[in-house]
Amino acid sequence: MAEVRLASIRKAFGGNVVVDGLDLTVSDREFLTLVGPSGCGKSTTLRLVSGLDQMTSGQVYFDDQPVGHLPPNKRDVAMVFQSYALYPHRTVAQNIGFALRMMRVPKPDIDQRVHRTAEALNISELLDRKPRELSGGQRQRVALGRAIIRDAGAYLLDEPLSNLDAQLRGDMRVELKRLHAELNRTFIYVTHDQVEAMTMSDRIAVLNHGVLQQCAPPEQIYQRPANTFVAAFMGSPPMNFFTGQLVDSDGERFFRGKACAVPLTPEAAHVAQSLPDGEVVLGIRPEDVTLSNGSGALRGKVFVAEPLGADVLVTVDLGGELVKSRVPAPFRTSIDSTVGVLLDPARIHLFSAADGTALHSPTTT
Amino acid sequence: MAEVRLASIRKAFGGNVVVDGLDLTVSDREFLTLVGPSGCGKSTTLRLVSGLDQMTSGQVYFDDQPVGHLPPNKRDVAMVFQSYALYPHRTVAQNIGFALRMMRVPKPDIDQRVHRTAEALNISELLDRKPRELSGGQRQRVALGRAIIRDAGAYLLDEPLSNLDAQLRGDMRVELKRLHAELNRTFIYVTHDQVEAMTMSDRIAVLNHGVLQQCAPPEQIYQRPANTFVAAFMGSPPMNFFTGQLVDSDGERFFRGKACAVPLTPEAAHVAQSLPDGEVVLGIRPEDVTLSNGSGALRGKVFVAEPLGADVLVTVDLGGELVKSRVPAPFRTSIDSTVGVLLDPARIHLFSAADGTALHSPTTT
Amino acid sequence: MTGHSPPLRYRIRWKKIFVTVAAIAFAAYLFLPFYWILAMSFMREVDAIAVPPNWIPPNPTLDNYASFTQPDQVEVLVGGRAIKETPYALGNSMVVATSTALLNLVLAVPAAYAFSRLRFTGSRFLLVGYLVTRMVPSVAIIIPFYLMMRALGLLDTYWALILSYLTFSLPVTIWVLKDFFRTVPRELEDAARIDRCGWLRTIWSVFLPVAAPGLVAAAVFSFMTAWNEFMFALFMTSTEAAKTMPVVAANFATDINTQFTLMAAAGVVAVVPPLVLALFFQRLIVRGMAAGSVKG
Amino acid sequence: MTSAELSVRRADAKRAYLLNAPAMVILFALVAYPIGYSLWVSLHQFNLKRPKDIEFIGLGNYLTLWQDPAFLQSLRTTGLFVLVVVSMTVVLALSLAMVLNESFLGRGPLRSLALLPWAMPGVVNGLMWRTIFDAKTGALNGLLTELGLIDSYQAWLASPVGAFLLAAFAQVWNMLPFAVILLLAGLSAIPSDLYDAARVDRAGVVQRFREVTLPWLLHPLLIVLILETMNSFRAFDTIYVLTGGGPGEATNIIAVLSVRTALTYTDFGLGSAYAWVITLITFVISVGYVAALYRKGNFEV
Amino acid sequence: GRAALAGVVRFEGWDYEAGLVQQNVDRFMRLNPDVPVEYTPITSAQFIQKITAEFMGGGGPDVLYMYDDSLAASVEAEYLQPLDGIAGVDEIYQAAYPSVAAAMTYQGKRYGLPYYTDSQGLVYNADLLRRAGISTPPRTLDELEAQALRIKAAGLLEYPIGLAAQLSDTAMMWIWALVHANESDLFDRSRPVMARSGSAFVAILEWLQRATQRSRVLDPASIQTLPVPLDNAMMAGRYAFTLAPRYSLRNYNNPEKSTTAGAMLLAAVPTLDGRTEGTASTARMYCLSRETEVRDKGIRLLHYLGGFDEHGVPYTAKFWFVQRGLGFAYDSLRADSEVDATLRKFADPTAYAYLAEVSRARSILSVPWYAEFEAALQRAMQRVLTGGAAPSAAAAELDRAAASLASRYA
Ligand SMILES: Nc1ncnc2c1ncn2[C@@H]1O[C@H](COP(=O)(O)OP(=O)(O)OP(=O)(O)O)[C@@H](O)[C@H]1O
Ligand SMILES: Nc1ncnc2c1ncn2[C@@H]1O[C@H](COP(=O)(O)OP(=O)(O)OP(=O)(O)O)[C@@H](O)[C@H]1O
Ligand SMILES: [Mg+2]
Ligand SMILES: [Mg+2]
Repeated sequence: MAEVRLASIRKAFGGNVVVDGLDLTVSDREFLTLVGPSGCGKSTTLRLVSGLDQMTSGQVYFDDQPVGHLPPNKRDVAMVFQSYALYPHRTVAQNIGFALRMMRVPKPDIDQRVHRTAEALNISELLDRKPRELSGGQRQRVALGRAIIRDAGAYLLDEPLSNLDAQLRGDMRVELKRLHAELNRTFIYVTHDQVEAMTMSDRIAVLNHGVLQQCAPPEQIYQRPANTFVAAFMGSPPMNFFTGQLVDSDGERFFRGKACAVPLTPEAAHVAQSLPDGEVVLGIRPEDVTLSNGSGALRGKVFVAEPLGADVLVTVDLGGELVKSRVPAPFRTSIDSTVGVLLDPARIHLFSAADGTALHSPTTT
Repeated sequence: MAEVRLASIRKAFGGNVVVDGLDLTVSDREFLTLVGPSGCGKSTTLRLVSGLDQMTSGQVYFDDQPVGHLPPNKRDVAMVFQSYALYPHRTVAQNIGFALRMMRVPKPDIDQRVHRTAEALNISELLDRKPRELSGGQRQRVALGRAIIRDAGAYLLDEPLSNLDAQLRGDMRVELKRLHAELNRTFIYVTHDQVEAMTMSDRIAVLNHGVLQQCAPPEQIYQRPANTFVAAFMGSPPMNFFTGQLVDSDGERFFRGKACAVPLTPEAAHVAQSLPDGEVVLGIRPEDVTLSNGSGALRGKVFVAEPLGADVLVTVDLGGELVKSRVPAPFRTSIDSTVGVLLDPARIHLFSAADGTALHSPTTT
Repeated sequence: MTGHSPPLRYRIRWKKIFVTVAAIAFAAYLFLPFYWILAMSFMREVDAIAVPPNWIPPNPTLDNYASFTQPDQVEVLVGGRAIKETPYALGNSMVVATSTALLNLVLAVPAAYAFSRLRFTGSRFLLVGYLVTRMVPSVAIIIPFYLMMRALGLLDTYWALILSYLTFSLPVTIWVLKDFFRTVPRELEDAARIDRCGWLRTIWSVFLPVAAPGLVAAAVFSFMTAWNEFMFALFMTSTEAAKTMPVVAANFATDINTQFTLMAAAGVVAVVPPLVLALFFQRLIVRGMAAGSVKG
Repeated sequence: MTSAELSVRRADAKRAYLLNAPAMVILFALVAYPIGYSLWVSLHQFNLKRPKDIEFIGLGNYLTLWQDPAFLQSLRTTGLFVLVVVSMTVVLALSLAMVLNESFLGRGPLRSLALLPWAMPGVVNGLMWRTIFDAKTGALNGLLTELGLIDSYQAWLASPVGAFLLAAFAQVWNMLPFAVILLLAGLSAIPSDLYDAARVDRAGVVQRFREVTLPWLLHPLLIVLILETMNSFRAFDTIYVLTGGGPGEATNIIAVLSVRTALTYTDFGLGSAYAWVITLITFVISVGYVAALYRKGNFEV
Repeated sequence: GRAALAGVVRFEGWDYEAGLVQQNVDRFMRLNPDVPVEYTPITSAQFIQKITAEFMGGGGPDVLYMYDDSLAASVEAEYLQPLDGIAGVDEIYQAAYPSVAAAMTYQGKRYGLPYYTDSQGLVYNADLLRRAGISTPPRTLDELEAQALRIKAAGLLEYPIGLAAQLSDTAMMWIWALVHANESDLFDRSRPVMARSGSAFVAILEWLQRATQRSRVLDPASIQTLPVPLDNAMMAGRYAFTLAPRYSLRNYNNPEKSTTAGAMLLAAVPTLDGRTEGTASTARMYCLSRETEVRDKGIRLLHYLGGFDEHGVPYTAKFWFVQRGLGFAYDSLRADSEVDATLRKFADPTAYAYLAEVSRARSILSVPWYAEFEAALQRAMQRVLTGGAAPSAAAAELDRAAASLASRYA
């Protein structure tokens, strides 16, 4: 099986609309990642695709066949539950091999596949334990193992790595990518980890309040966000935003905000020409904000500096507006001292102040 | 209450030693973060501190009073469970206010504090729901709310933000730091998120297989890891390691590995003098590996390039050994093309090949 | 798209159909026998024994019920005394059954908690010991029990009944509760202890609500055991002071004459109070009680 | 085990016995004497009609039983009766409980209705079934005739097989609620996400039942089995009113024999011996259940 | 709680018409203000069991009801005391029907005063007989079978004859009636004589088996029929013949309860030869407990209940007959006009009186193992009716059972 198409699916719990007219096609063999703020409807969407919940309206197609009427066990999907849902009475090995047993795979085959899976997940020594004797991360890996051992048409993974340490998560990422390449199946993946989303996906779909905001390949999501929501959501720390006007001065087109003025590049200026005057939102990512005293630098006070290991995240107070800048570690300037802040004009985004849709994104170099 | 001291605590499940002679003092008002690979004993340590589990041996002191014999409800700790453990029959509001009710706080007070807490956690609209009607991240926030609403001597937080999106997690981090500052109490925090660990902690304790590896302030952990385990564990992507010999050549002391040779800085050389000849491990972080064709560059082939948003993680094959380099986006070199790799000699770490303990770390600038 | 996949809204919900059909079948199975009694209770005796049977009372009458409220006006009917006793008996049954159920819970909850949460030597022995006391048929113990109650001066009081029903139901209640307590996630208790609940508070505020289905099952069990027990009630009581409904109902069926319609009315009267109670309490049996509370 | 764990263990044991103390005191205080008395009586020749002839005869009563063909016959009948009743009860109760665990219109009333048979005093229950099965004026005959399933009224209880099955049927109807309520409570404790997981793991209805439902229900099922066995071994009321043990020996189960012997013939010695045989058999069967379920795995008492 | 007040007469009986009993007892207390009586009714099916428990616990009643067939056992269990020598008892025993007097006597001692008595008779539905063209009831068993066959042939009923033959604690009085009617017996001074060759008992069993198995006029469902369902079937017109106590006619002919009211008539019990006559009766009595502490007051109550008042009228016996039609033990009451008027409402006085005269108490009542024997008898009858045993074999087996019981209690 292959293409998964969601056609205007909608799910409401009582009066509470949780997924709102979602149209999304996940093509065959694609690795699609669903991201969005907590409670935006990601898990619900997966449950609708798997058939565990019934849509209020809309239809799900697998390879152009409507499957709305099929129960989950007829849909040929594998799923990792956000809450794990391990069988408490069964050992880890039995949990992992459960689906195979249901499909009447011969016992020796099951054993062998369980061992292989457990090895990939680094839980081989735990095979005889019961779930309640496992740590959080170990449980999560069992839940993951239960899905990836199967040969399903589509894999639905709901935050399968959230409780793992960075290293293990890196390993698992590689493992999942390998699996995806090997199986050549459709994956729908939910995560809160931007690195995961960026590194693993063919495309990322950003949801907010059950509404699809943008669905595009990772670089595009990052570099050409469709609106302020996506721009703010993707990227950690998030993009800096300033509200202001576009003004002309000295024949150059400027963005003028409360605390800053930024000249527009010709491309941006070109886009800006066609706009009515009025408010716009300027966005710029922290890594495009440098601290220097060069020309065009704005003066601000260091508000807080957070070391992130390789980098330091410096928040500067530009007379009431805060701007974050990511600079390489170490950063030794003390709090409240004055620094110069440089917003790279080539890296600015412009958004409509009214509805937040993107007007201009920097050209990718 | 204040200082929490763990004296040689040890916990075994059957024959399986999970916490192994842990000595750790968390001083009053400190924010200590416990990190370590999945299954290393973090949650177990918290359970021992809270009194939910009984130590096999050792003692826990709160302000120099042994509390090993006290039940959890007498220890005055608040805790967020990795598995949430919400009261299923109570609403969100009742869950959050439960501890206050137990302490006979007057009802209006409870209501007010519940509302304040819910607001901070951004779950005000969910107060009347039951846990089963919440999304994963919402449940986690309820679990967090249940702990932070209390006024406890020590706060034990077990991965309280793992299921939240980056933005919310950022907000929560700030909220928790604010709370910590406001309450001025001891916090013991478990997380897998390095950013959290680095930005929030006064000190980080790294555990492996139940054994404490290092306990130090974040920068020190990052910049002067006590051994290869800590060096590898902290930092994402992890440090690059090369095994090799220290050799003299042209009067300079070199590190010579299978695929690379790196000159040592005078400080490193100084340390190296005192070492017997033999194997050492050289470590260098991806951000200290640059791609350039300058002098001293090693030749390698681009193996894979993973875009991370602001940066790209490039893995280069140095004739059999892989080295990761983090370079600013965009990275346009195609896979398999040859690049030059420069390991910054000033940024290398040296570890004993025998037991992994650190021999030399670069001076922090 | 092929034509034979039905559109969403006309999808056949086999499960729903199956459940509905099964529910109707079970309702019939449970209710029809009772319906016969119910119908009879509104008939005159001639109509009750007619061939073919009258499915619906042809001359509906409330006489059978009216006799309970106006026992003195019952002239020609049998069981005049039993009629008079019925209201008292209902009250006695209610008191005895309710107290039995409550006492059962009070005594069984701590014991069952110990079995489900604490590991101690002799637990199996004790558990089996409880059940063994229940395995001796009541015919063997009814006479000595009678002698004991007589010695204690408890004959013809509620206590004689409550105590004997306790011996019947307590072992079972402990077993039932023990099982349900095991299904309550331990993390919930942990959370409660962290939230500064002592042992009792933990049980009361967290444990029991989550184990509610089990509590309801246990309470209903002990209530019903007490409600319909006959032999002990007969032996231990003799007057309106403690006689329960089954004893009085049996009085409608003498060896010389049985007035079926009146007896049917008594049966209906005996069945209604527990049913009404059940209607209220069944809400506590909630599906997936602990859903959403723990992850793992 | 270390001393710390040992002391925890000891504290646990102390607490456990403390928690059990009220139940233990009440229970053992109330049943110790009656049980001891009846055991003692069963070792005596003890017939009230012979008050002067009461004497200790050891296992005499049990030997008498063992040599009594009526008893042995009754033992066989009882075995079959228990088998039929318990299996029918479990199957019906499980299905009903599963239906009641679904949500549908009218679930609340049906849940209450499921308790109805239980609330019916034994005498009323017995008489109710009598009037229904009656050969001359019974509702069953009336119904089947009107449905055209039979030509004329049948004497359902007059054939040994018919009487046996109908007695079992009436008994099942009466005992069903207990099993239903227990199993229903057991079902409701199953976390729903386990079903979700099993469904995406491609488990069909039957497999979900076998793999998720049954393992969770093992404990309630054990109680249901033990108690229903116990109850059907002593099913006296219904049988007594319905068939009186007949026709012939068809429904002459030990419970009827023991009540007759002890209370009608006032032969307490022999009657108590019957009761203790029942006790022993139920005990052995219960142990058998535990062992069988234990082998199913994942099961601790 | 139980009022253990000194001087109170504790009076217990099965719960038949407990309201009326109380009414009567209240009257007694009005007449005898110095004798307080506490009356407790007990469910009839468990009456013996409960008084057993009470006597065991030392708290038995002072005055109590007793079944004729439980008398011997109760005396053996030392619950009762003889009434011989009490003033007025001799007169009562003389006035009572001999069958009743015999039933209240055990091992030559008198233990009770009569409560009521009743005799078995043939009850038939004259309406059905008429429709089958029959005008007189059968005298012999063969006639009974023939008439039944005619009714059956007329398509009126499939099984014209019904009997109450279920295993239960209720005595199968009809078999005793058939045996007594043939001037035979099951016992000869408590020695079983059932298997004796040529005994009427075997012949009766043969007829029963023939009627069930061969001519199929006796309803096979009888083996699962209790007296009350039998009554219901009679009142529903589902049988033409049965053997029942005279008393049952009161209901059969009551239009409030019966669809066959007015058509139900009484006749003598058919016999093998049509010439012999007789039937069986039951008796219920009032007894005095052995341990009573209020003997004199208890005796006064006994006299009120079972004896004659100062006008020489058995007040309570008449009360029961008028109120509920319970058969009286005194022939003298027949002359009472009120009694006569009541009787005419449901039965023919001649047939009614005839049955009382010819009836005999069960000879076996004078053994303490009657209950056990009755169970064996019921079982034997079932085997005969179902064809499960040959009549002679059944009789022989019953004989053996009785002998072994006798030796066990010897
Ligand atoms: N009840 C138990 N019986 C046996 N082993 C257990 C039990 N509970 C935990 N363990 C083991 O103890 C080790 C430590 O568990 P712990 O929960 O402390 O890990 P953790 O550091 O919190 O891991 P994670 O990050 O995955 O949550 C794990 O290897 C786990 O398998
Ligand atoms: N049974 C329910 N009844 C009512 N509302 C529900 C129910 N289940 C989920 N919701 C609501 O639906 C919304 C979407 O839930 P969902 O679980 O899909 O979120 P999510 O995107 O997976 O979030 P998270 O990242 O926190 O897991 C949430 O606001 C949640 O509160
Ligand atoms: Mg979710
Ligand atoms: Mg953990």
